[in-house]
Amino acid sequence: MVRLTEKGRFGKYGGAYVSEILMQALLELEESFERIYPKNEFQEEFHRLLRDYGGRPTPLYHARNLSRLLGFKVYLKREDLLCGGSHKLNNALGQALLAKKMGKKRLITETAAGQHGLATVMAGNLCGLETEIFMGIKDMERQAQNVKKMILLGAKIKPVKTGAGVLKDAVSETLREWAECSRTTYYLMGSTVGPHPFPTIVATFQRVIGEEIRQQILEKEGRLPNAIVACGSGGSNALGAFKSFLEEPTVRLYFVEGGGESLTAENSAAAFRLGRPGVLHGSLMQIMQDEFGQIRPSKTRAAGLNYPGRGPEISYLCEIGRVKPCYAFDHEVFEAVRTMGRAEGLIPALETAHAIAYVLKNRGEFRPDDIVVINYSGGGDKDIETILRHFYGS
Amino acid sequence: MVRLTEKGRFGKYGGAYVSEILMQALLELEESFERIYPKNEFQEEFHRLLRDYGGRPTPLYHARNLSRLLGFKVYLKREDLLCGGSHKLNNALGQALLAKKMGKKRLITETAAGQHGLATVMAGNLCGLETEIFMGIKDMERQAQNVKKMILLGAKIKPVKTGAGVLKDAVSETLREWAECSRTTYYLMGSTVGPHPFPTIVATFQRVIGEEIRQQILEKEGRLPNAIVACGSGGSNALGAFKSFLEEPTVRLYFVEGGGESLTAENSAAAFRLGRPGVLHGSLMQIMQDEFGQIRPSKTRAAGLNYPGRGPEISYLCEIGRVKPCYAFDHEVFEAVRTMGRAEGLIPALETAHAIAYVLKNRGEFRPDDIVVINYSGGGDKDIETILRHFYGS
Amino acid sequence: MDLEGKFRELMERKEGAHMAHVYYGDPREEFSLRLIRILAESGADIIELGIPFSDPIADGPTFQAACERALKGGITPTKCIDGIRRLREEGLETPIVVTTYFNIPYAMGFEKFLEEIKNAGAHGILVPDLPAEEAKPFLKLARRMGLHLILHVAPTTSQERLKGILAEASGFVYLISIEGVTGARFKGRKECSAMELIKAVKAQSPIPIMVGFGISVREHAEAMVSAGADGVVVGSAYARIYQKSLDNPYRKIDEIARLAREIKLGCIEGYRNRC
Amino acid sequence: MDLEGKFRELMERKEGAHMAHVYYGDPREEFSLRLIRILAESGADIIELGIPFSDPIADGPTFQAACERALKGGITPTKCIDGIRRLREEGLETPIVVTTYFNIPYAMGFEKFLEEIKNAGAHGILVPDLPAEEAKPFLKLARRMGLHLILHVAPTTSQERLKGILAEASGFVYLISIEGVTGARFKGRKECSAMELIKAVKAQSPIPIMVGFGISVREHAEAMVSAGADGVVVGSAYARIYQKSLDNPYRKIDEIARLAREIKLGCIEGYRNRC
Ligand SMILES: Cc1ncc(COP(=O)(O)O)c(C=O)c1O
Ligand SMILES: Cc1ncc(COP(=O)(O)O)c(C=O)c1O
Repeated sequence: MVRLTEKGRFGKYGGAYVSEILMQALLELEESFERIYPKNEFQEEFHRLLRDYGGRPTPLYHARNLSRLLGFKVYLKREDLLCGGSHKLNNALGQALLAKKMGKKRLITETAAGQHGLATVMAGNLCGLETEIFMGIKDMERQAQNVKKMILLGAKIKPVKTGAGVLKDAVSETLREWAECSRTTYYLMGSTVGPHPFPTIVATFQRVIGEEIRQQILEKEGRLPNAIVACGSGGSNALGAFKSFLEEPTVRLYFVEGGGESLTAENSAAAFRLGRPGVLHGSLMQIMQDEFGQIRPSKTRAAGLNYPGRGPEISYLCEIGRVKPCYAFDHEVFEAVRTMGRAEGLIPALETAHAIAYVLKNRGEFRPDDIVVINYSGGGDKDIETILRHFYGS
Repeated sequence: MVRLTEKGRFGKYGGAYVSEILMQALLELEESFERIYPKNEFQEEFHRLLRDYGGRPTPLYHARNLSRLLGFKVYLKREDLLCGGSHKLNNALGQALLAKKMGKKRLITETAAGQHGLATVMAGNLCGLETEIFMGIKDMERQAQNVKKMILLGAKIKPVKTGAGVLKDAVSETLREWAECSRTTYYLMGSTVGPHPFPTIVATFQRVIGEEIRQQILEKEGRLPNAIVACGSGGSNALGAFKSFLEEPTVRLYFVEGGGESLTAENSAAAFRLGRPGVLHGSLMQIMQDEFGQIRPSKTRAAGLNYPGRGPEISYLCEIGRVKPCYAFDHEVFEAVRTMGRAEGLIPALETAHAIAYVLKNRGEFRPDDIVVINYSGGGDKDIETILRHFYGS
Repeated sequence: MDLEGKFRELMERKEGAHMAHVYYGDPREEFSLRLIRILAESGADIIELGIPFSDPIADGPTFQAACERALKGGITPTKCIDGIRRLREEGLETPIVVTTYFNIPYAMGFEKFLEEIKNAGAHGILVPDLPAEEAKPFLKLARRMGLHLILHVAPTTSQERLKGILAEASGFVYLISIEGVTGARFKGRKECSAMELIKAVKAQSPIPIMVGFGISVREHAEAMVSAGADGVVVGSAYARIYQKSLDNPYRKIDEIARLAREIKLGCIEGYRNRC
Repeated sequence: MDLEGKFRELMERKEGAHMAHVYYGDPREEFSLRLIRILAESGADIIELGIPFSDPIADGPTFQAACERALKGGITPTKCIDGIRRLREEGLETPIVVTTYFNIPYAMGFEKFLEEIKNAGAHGILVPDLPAEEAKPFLKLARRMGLHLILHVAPTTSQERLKGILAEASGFVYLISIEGVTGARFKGRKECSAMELIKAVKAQSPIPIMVGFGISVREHAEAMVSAGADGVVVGSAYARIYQKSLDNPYRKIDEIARLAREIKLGCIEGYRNRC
């Protein structure tokens, strides 16, 4: 009976703090994942879809104009070119296939930027599974385009009005829903958060990012990069990029969270700066909370970073100093969008722009002969209205 | 002096019917293209960008759910996964690089769906060239999102109010502008239309699509496909897909144009059905026109197909029977969008959906053991508002 | 009186137990204090005193709203614990079980938290997001301090885990009657699975069984207790009454008292009808 | 009188030629007929009669609008050709050059089109989107039919092509003065390139040179003719006058006549000032 607990720990972080109702579903999931994932049949189908449907491998692009601007060599790992426009599909495809093999009939999940919800519907349709997406009403407004796309693809959207109407509340609501239907329904967790085994499953499906980076940079440069920079909240794109380099002491790893407007309690999503360990949504992790343990709402213009918790594995890696937690402020992020657009013709997602903003601001941390890989987690299509309103008014 | 004319002909089609002012620019362009394109330096840079920036090769995806629905094997050539969301970047990158090597300082072009304009700004920024985009005001409304993206990337947008405010008028206006500045400015033609050498240049840069299809289908199936289906107006994505198969008599080639609401003069863009040979925008080609030779405005919900002319090469290939000209009606196209979304989780561009709609409607033309490749020229992000308004009202 | 004493007393009286669940501080502390006293007077044998949490993932809309109101009103875990102390000072003898999500005791330090509630006068603690596996490190601690750390079982709990949970259970076992969240209503089929689960637990352990989630009327209570449960938990049903009159929830006290008496009657009748 | 005769006559009179360009049918046929007669009376030596086209890519906003209006009014190439016939029937002797974009004659069949305009009384044809290379198949045809197919040269024309064009040119050569479209206004630097081009053409060929694009006032005409041009083309400048009064363009006839006389004066003075 302790098996699960031991496996799902990263240092003190992790675990499975959920209602008794869900324990069986989690154990079933753990068992199924361990049994199904290594199978040839699964691997083949998964990799066929990643390649032919998703567009993997995604390129590792030497951004020459940006490099010139910065004074060192910058590569972008182009997850924006993955089908759906972000890294989210890696995970959604993997889990949807898993759900299908487990005999589930329906996927539920929550989404903030809409990217994960979209990826889930896409994967669900591919696998012939119904999909229902929980989304905070505030996020629905901010990501209206993605909401519409999900509807068109046949997903049911459940607006979540509780709390602040953002991701945190949507996760809670999905967990509640799952408690009602876990026998037939698969909760397709969108990031490396939630109770064990989700953080492990999601990281496993995202690991492909870093595996490709490693191979590609060796091909292009004959050596490992000096740094990898990724944005994140739950940490899935960052862990995906980092995992192949954890044992490489020469590769510095930077995790950039949403600084929001300023580093004050109500205006930020910088959980590593403003939070401390705690339990939310089934997992012990770094969380923004008040002195009594009440969860604090996060705030950032990037819907996908607007979560008060950092997943257990990234919490652990930051605690032990393997990963450096950093942040970028909203206004720096918008400027980074513009800089990237002018330099490279690319409009990054607001989440992704955090990683870019950090590098732009802290270029002094890197040396002229450094090779820096920015995990370009997604494209800015979903944020285009927000971005333009920022620059040109409404 | 006849060199140009001979080279720029496809049967009777093609040529360079432009103001004397532009002849020198066209000759310079032809000479530069022939000199620069084959160079190793150019090829390397071009292919590096196509691969690392663009995301080539794009996958050839076996759409199993769609295949099941249709009763034969369907592959999608995933140009929607190319950076920018459509095949347009292949051409824009190639020509922008060419412009840079020619010493030009500025790119101008016209755009309808916005995809080509976007691709041009992206390529322009990459190459350090200014960009100015001419766009019909009606198209600007329909493709508001792409307009904003181009502005954000730093392009100047010139709204074209003349005529019907659509692509045809924007092309005219760009030609006029070019007459003023052809010494310093490169006209980056967006499709296989316009005076020689544009149709040849654009087709050359798009040829990569078919080269990849050929290699990929041989890898996957060990044989050539029975049919390739592509949508088009100017014909660039279609020619790109077709060129590697022109000499393969067993490969049927289908070109699907915009049927519009119905096949009546004012409600369609089906130039092969409703037009006849004529000269517009510098080239002799299939054109919608009245009995006196006045150009008829085309009409279709797909901005990218809303052009009354078919490029000279596709005009020729249809005339000699190598390519079968087909069409799909607007309402069939919207249904095809939905079908594709439900079956494969993909929302195609309205242009692309024409090819899908044709196959859905005419499935009887294909046999159970046929392999059909649909050139999936672009994603539906740019059309999402139009699509949703169609299905759910505003 | 402690939990063991209470269950012994009720057994002697041939009654099922009625545990009333209240989120403390909703909408104001004074009301909660009054509510708890009234419930205790009107047939609640145990008080489940909920410390509001910002993200109550096991609660339905009614209790979510209750938590939100209470937190907006400025409630804190410390004030809740003070509330227990006040209830005791004012003479309340009914056993109290504190319910809260894990992050609240975790934030204070679990041991300190247990100390505090114990000192204030609570008899047990119930953490909806602390399944047996995660509870393990705390079970001994609670026992040593003389507090019951209540474990849950649910219709989804496997035979194997049921055995493990019952081996560790203390005070009573909280039997989640349905798959869902608090405040749900029974639907025909789901009731069955609760009945079966009661039988399974009874067959393996002498520990008292309290059935919660979705119990809102006398008939539910009767059905559960007659099926072998030692009692039922009613919570959202009470909140649903006073939340209709939030500006003056006191107006609903009588109605709540009536429901409490009804539930208690169900618990008594259920016991009588046991076969 | 044909074109050769006209240029001979003007040379004898030591005058530059004034070709007035009108899009026929804008805003109505009757007005165009009147306009042409007035222009001819007021100093236009040649009439460039434009057949409106839906997509006039070499024309600026003024002539674009003119084409659009004329087409909306129902003008067709056939009606334009009938217009030439009517002008001749009514006694107009001024040489007429038909201007139209290539698709118009192509749609009718180029040979048939030439026949028609020839029979109606035109002396030449000018196709802005038919450069020398594409004109090749039609040059002989036109010559055989006794019509001049007018070729263009521009500031961008290379030495090599200039030679080729002049070798084929017939009637006169249309010298595009600036890089741009019709209706543009001169800017300092660009004028220079026209002057140089005039010199280059003059050095290679005795063919008359008509300078067009952007000529709108007497000084332009004077400058061009004094630089060696045999005349100038004015078009948009006339349309710009009557388009301010489209409901009754006749009100502008006097103003147009005045400008035409001014231009003609410029052509005369320019000739005198030749060095
Ligand atoms: C483009 C993009 N990047 C990053 C994130 C953050 O998620 P994670 O921390 O799981 O990578 C999101 C979440 O929606 C996203 O859409
Ligand atoms: C997605 C897409 N497909 C097809 C087309 C049609 O262009 P072409 O005929 O040049 O392929 C366009 C034009 O904008 C487009 O955006």
